[in-house]
Amino acid sequence: MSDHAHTAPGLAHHFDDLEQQHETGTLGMWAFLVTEVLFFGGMFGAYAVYRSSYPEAFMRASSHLNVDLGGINTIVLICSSLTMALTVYAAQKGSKNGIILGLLSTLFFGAVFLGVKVVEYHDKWVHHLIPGPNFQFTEGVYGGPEQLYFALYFAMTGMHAFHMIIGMVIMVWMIFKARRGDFTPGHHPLVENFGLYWHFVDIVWIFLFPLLYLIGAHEGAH
Amino acid sequence: MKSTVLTPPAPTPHLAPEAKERTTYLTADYGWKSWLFTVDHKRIAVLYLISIMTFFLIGGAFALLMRAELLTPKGDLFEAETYNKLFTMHGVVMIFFFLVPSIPAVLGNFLVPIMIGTKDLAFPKINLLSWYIYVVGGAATLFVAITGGVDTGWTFYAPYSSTYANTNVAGTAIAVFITGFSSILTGLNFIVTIHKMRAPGMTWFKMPLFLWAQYATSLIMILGTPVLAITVLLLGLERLFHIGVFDPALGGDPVLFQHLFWFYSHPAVYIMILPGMGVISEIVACFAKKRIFGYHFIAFSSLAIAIFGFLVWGHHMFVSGQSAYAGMVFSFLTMLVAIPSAVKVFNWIATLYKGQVSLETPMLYALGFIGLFTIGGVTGLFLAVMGLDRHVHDTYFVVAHFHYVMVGGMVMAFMGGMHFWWSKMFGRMYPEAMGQFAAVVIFVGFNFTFFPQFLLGYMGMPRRYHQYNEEFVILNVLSTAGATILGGGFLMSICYFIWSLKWGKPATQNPWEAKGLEWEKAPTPPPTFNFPDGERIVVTEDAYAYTEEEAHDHVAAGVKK
Amino acid sequence: MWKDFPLYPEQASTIAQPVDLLYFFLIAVSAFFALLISVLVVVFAAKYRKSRPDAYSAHIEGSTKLEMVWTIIPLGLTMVMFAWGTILFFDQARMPAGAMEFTVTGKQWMWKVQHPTGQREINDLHMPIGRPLRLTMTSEDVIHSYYIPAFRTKQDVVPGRYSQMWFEANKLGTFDLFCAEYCGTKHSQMIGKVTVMTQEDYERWLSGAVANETPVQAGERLFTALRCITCHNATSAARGPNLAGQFGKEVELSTGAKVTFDADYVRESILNPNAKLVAGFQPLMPTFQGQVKEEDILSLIAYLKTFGATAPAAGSAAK
Amino acid sequence: MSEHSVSPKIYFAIFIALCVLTGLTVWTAKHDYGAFNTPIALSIAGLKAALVILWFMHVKYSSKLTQLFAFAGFFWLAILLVFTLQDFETRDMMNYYFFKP
Repeated sequence: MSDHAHTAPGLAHHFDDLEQQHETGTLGMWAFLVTEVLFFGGMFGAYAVYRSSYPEAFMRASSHLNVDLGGINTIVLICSSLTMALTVYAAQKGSKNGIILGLLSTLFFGAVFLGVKVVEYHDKWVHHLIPGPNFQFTEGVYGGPEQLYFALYFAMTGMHAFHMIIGMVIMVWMIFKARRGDFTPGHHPLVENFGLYWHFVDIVWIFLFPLLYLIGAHEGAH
Repeated sequence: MKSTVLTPPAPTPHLAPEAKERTTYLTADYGWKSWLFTVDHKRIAVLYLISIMTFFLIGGAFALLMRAELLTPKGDLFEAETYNKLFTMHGVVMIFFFLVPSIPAVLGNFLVPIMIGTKDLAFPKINLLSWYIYVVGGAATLFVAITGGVDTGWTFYAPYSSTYANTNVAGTAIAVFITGFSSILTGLNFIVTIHKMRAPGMTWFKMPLFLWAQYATSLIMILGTPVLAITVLLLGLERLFHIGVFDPALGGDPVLFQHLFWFYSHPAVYIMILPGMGVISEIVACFAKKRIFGYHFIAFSSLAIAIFGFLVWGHHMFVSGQSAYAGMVFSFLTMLVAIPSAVKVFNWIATLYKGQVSLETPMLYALGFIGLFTIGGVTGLFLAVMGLDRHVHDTYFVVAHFHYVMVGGMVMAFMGGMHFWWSKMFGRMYPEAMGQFAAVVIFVGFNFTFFPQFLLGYMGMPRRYHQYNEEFVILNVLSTAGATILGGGFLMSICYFIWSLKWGKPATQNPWEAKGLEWEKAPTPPPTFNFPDGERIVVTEDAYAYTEEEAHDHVAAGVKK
Repeated sequence: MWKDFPLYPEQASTIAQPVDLLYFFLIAVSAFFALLISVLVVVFAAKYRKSRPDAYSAHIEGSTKLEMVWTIIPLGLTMVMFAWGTILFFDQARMPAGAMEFTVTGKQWMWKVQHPTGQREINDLHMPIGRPLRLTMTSEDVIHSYYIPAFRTKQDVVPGRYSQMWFEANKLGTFDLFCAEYCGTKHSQMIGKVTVMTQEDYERWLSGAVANETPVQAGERLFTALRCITCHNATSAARGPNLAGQFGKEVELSTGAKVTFDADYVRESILNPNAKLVAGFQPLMPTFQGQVKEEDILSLIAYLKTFGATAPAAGSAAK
Repeated sequence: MSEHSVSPKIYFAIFIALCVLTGLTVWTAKHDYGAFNTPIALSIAGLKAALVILWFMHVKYSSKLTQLFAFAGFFWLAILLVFTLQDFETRDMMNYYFFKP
């Protein structure tokens, strides 16, 4: 996707035409998303195995999570997905302000999401639920499998949050590029590919929310 | 900064006659900047070649030290700790830094764009990034090796690796994590390039089989490596922050680590062998001067191996506490995945039938590959049978099996490929007689080293033993003797390769009269954009059209050009 | 074969001979294919040697018939191998009734074996000929693997749970014992000897070896010492489920799921009591993590097998 | 993703659907359906993911190849889950078959 212009603006030297370059970029992004699916997939595999071995322990541990905060976060992330989609629409229509506005609102929702995560992590810190030496789980239970749950909880939501932070840094960079007018209706691969990345991060959370937060929500669990 | 990489000597310009005035990708630009910031897939291939051979020599040195230790039953050359670090580093360096990247990153990078008739890979900058990640990962691994090493084996089985080992496991985990991305980026680049950037007329079934093998390998790189990344990351987290994901004391299950690890690591052995098979298809067709037999079957068996390869990892865990039902399912599927490999071998042999066979060095390596890979593949069936695996698992039988497939298969194919395309890469011919001699030495040394290990394995000598019982000593001495011959063979070939850079006979465009765009259309060595300026590549011929004229001649009343 | 170049270790267990039979079948098939391919390569390379520089080879693109042949035949052969190997595995792995109950504890770089009558051994194993032995194994630290080449069997010993293995010797003598799963620095010294003796020699050896108490007696002592009886008794006011005669039966949990009352369940309930709560009981039991060693749990399990069991205790000692 | 652009109206419709489904999944989680808890939760999440993939990520309008890549990622994840769980779920059965306690 290098940018020194030949015939059409933004056509890299080794491509025949813009159409081929565009499809190549999209395919490359999707191949990268496949690796991300399997990267998170490893943790979902560990979750599935441990939950099938220790169902009660996972329910007990999950009941310590605040379902309302999780629900709000899910809605926040869906809003950020919406604004991201509108940003891509704006890029296709070539409205520079539309792009910048879209990116800023997506950034805003992302920040809100991470803020809520910080609150939740702090709450776990206060209740000694961070896995490791000082992990204490009350309710007269040995707490081994519960610590496994929180190990997976922090690994999955932590990796998800890390991916969001990377996304937000890229968004800030994209805002500067948008201001410089780098995105034309015919050539804005970065916006489209970043849109795919951001929607993927949202999909990961769509699966994390029910599997981590909601298994302890029904009365039987408390 | 890049301790392992030395800038190659730019060859003096007395190249092939017509290459003198033409600028090639080697002479297009000089200076270390032109190498370390290049986006030309050919230069990146040369950079990879240098770094890979460095790691091959390091890994080989570890192997020779191990074999020296095993000369005597008592562990008297090294401490047990040192020997354990040696076999771990031998495994890590050889697998992650030589076997996985070698053919895709060197021959693949150089040839994929030329073979499909385009100027460069889809993402040139990502290609360079892949090399930098490889070098950073390699430097990190060597740093770990120097500052204390790691002694968990290249498999890093928990709970030893996560809790009980007191060596630098976290450092190795991070180094392997980084290196995984180099493999992902190469795979991603090849998949997109082969899909989207083929020259007009180059349909999927006109592509050389080397590209089919690269495509299948890239699928595995994309689909398998991320799971290794997350497994190694969880292991690193468990070691650094004591959050027990695989800790049995908390109810965690070490067998889960094995599942996640082998989900990548078995397809990884197909990442290592498939490119080798691609090279063998090219060499056998060229040196038999005959169309490859059963093109479609070889192409689809590459894909079948790549896809089925993901369903069989449980055969590493028959006795590890995995349920016997799962073992049965994995054993059955492993039998199925063996069939495509067998089909390929039979097709190569059928290619020789009624051909015009000439036995230059690449062909010697190819025929050696066919023989040794067959033994390697068939002994794999021994291990896939549950009843027998209970006896031979974790013994030298397993060591012999995977060395037959990796060294007898992959390394022979890599050497064959290097001899075959060396002239195209550097414009120089390697010395033919020495090449053939080295090939025979390597073949003999290899069998001498690893065949005794089959017998050791069935006698019950376990793997990774620093000292062993008296009754195994004869076979171990044989194996060590073979190892020195094998090491000598490799050193000999590396020497004459480097020698040929400066004094080798200048090569013509098509020294082997081979088919394929890289021989017929691209000059030797090719310019930066692979084909003479302005030449639109349009493909009309089928792949391996060695006997096209003869077929037409029959039609056109048998007049031979 | 020459004495000093044996092709396979001694056949000292009931499954050694069938495994070797399968091994020779596989060698035969492999040798046939390897020879076939090597001979074909050499013959074709020689017969179709390049005659003239511009000679052309035959224009053959392939033949689906031939492809079918060399797909079906290998498939058939591999299915035979698969079937034979799996049957061998499942048949041999099923433990016959009345096996002697041995317990093995792997610890970084030694094997601790306990006989049914209580004798303990380090790294070595003395056993009678002709009687099936059942090993209930666990590890105190990392994964080990109890491997006896002469018996053609090994089983990984995974920490945190029990691995089971059984074999029956049919040849007298002393055989090697190895640890097959890499377990750290002295992995290669975690070896021992398995001595197969006649019944009388075994009993003479047993009486010679000091045996303070059988696992069942040790289990009983621990059952009272750790005051398990205060909750787990037959009275209606018992706060814990009555364990008499429960071993091997199905147990209904508070979540409605059913679990077999086996060694793993006992071990988990001792170390992590509320993981699988029996229906109708409160999570009152404290964890015994750190208070009981692996051998103690094994003894408690041995005791629970006989605790209130109507049938005579399975695997009674030699007497 | 050809130049075909999706109109914002569709985006808002999908957005509403996602919010409704989130509410639904929370609501169903409040009630205990015994063994069906997880399948219900996963199917709702799968539906939401499908909405995002098809419309927000334009896969509905993309080339067959892109659709294949999207499917392949989840299919391989399924392979990992199925074959790993197949071991853990049948362990007790196999242990009982071989070694009656």
